[in-house]
Amino acid sequence: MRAAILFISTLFIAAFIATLAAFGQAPKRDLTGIWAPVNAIDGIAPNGARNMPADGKPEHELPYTAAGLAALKKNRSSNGPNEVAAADENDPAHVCDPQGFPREVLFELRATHFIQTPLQTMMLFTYNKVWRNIWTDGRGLPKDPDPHWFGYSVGKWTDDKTFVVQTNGTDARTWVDNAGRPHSEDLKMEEVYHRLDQNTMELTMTLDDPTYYTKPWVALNKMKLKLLPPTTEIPEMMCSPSEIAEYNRKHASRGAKQ
Amino acid sequence: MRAAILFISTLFIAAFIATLAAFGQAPKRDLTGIWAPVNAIDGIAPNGARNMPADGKPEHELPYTAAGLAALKKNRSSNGPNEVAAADENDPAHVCDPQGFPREVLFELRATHFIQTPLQTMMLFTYNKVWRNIWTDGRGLPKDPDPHWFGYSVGKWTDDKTFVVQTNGTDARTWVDNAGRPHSEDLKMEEVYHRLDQNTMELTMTLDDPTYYTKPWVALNKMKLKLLPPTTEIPEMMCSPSEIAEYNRKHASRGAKQ
Amino acid sequence: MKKGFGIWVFSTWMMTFSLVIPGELLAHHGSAIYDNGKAVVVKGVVTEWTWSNPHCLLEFDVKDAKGNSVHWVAEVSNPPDMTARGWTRKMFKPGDEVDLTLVAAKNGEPIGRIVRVVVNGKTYAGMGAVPGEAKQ
Amino acid sequence: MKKGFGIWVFSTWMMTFSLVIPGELLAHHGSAIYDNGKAVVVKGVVTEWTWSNPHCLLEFDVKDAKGNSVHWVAEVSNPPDMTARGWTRKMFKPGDEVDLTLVAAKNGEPIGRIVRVVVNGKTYAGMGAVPGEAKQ
Repeated sequence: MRAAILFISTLFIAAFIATLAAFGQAPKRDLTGIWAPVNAIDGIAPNGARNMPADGKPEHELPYTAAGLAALKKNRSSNGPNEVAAADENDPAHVCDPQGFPREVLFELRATHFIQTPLQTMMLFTYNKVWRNIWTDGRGLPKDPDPHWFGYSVGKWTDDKTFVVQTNGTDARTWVDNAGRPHSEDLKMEEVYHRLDQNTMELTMTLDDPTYYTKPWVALNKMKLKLLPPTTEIPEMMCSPSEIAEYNRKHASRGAKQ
Repeated sequence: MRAAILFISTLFIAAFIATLAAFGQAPKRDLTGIWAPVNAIDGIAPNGARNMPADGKPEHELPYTAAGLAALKKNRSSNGPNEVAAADENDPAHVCDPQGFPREVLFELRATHFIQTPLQTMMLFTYNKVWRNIWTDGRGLPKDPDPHWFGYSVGKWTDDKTFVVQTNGTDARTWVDNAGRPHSEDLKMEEVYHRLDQNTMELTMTLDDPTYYTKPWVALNKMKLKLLPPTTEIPEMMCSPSEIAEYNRKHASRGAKQ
Repeated sequence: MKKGFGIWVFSTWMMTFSLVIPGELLAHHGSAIYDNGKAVVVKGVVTEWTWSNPHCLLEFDVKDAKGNSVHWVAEVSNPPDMTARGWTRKMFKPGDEVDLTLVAAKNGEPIGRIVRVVVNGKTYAGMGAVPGEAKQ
Repeated sequence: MKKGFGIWVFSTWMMTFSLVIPGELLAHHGSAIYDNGKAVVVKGVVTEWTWSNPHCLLEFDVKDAKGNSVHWVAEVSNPPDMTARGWTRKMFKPGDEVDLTLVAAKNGEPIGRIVRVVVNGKTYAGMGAVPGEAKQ
């Protein structure tokens, strides 16, 4: 008898979940699952932040301060309109320094596993197999954080579909994106994850760094992400200095010869 | 009225959990939480796998095959009885190649966050902020895996307290441990996580690599781990080639001068 | 291109627009070193296939009319991206004959980026579009 | 040790056993370069403090009797390990006077590993035990 009740209950629950999914209803306050940009190139973003690529168009010119412009000029990227040959660039990620944050999201954002615990939301990235912790226990940002590659992040649900993350304390050695946009230790960021339905969400990301930029700017504007099957195998894609040395020896260094 | 029932139910559930915790009862089939070796040095293991350190004692001599011994001799470690100066060693982790598996567990095993989803158990490590996926959906190991830094892992509960993980498909470029023990692509591993009570578990890890070792050997033998508070801040500890270059320039290279 | 390699070159200059299509530019590194307007077509014999980050590398020897051998090294993207295009770690082995369409380095070094390859009767798409061909 | 540095050396050789206590050997790199049996005690003025992996580095100048300055670079472990011992990213600033107990390189280079440091009236434990002292 108890087994029968259990069986029937399970059937009902399964039917309920199936119905929700069929109507595309999103679960409330839940981002659990493996997500990837709908357009792969949006996440890979070789030319810099998707909403502000370094494509030379005036509307994509960032609002640099004098200090920001000076910092930009030190970064020699092998992508974008001012790209240099691979052997001449100084991209810290190309020597396998950690990409850090926000670059982990603004470059090489591939399949990303979101997991929620009672106290935090975890993001497990494809690139470098790195994880990121977002506290959701109500705490605020630290006032005078030590800089870290991935900064310090706190998040909260502003409604049942909208998860807002604040980050500070990032390391100024990292690039903002693959085009070599710089940031200072004063950078603060806001990410808004807005779930549209069962299989879709949008990510908007705003950077505010008064030392290097005269005003906040939107790096991602409602970039669409799709939910992948829970059995998705996230491929291994890790930076290896010895592999890069081999690539440079066999290939990149020879392309740069005059 | 409904609110009152909800409130009283919540109280009962809280009291039940508190009672369980007070009696040290472990939750069933659950490793969720942040765990660290009871003795920090067991996890850091500078001299190699805790149960078989490279300390020159005959009982810690590993059962190398001829091929295994040849591979061992190529690895020059800056730890252990045959240690060389930092500038003379060839430890792949010291150029920031991924430590990979099993070294991520046999060296620098610090606070590690275990998270379970319906299909997998995730381990989020301190060192290099790297995550590892263990499928728990009943699948077996791949027959002819491409090698990956972290291999391919599947796990299952053999009883309510015992989680057993099998791994193959690791990359032979990685070292087994900090003493430079080698492994081939034929390496298979078994980890047994046995939960003793709410706050304690033991890890036993056996390596079986018939190409490099004449018989399986136990790298960790019931190494004790303790549960840390869920608000534990896992410190950021990431390998950075540019930081290592600076360290070598200012320090290590000068210590090696004759 | 250096003269005398004897490789079969179909040289079609595209003057009006760049052929680096954003949706195909998945590489970490840019294309500044390449002459992206010119397709280089060669037959080679594989010597090594490196399935590795940051970019996989195919090495092969190309014989010229006099029987001299030139050693080429050509890249595609990283293993996850190439897996998505049907490439595998074991698709080439030393001794395999390959028909390659490349873009090559501006400076004449025998290095390039594979746009298309035929091996063991199968055709694989590499990186970017073939200069001179309409995009499919 | 090179002569003439004028540093205050308390040279106590420990012949019977190694002082590298396993529980304290938290570093990535070993101690092969150090003369672990001899405590080197110096007063210095901080020039730089690098709170970084793989090992934090303290740089400081030490004056000898003639007023010549020797620039030292001394390591401890990584930031997480040192945080656990109460060290911080901002505990030293250029100009701080420090009393240091070190083990130094066998080859006489002015590099070392900090066993104990006193700065601004506070004493901090570094790496390992002080040669010649009983373990506490």
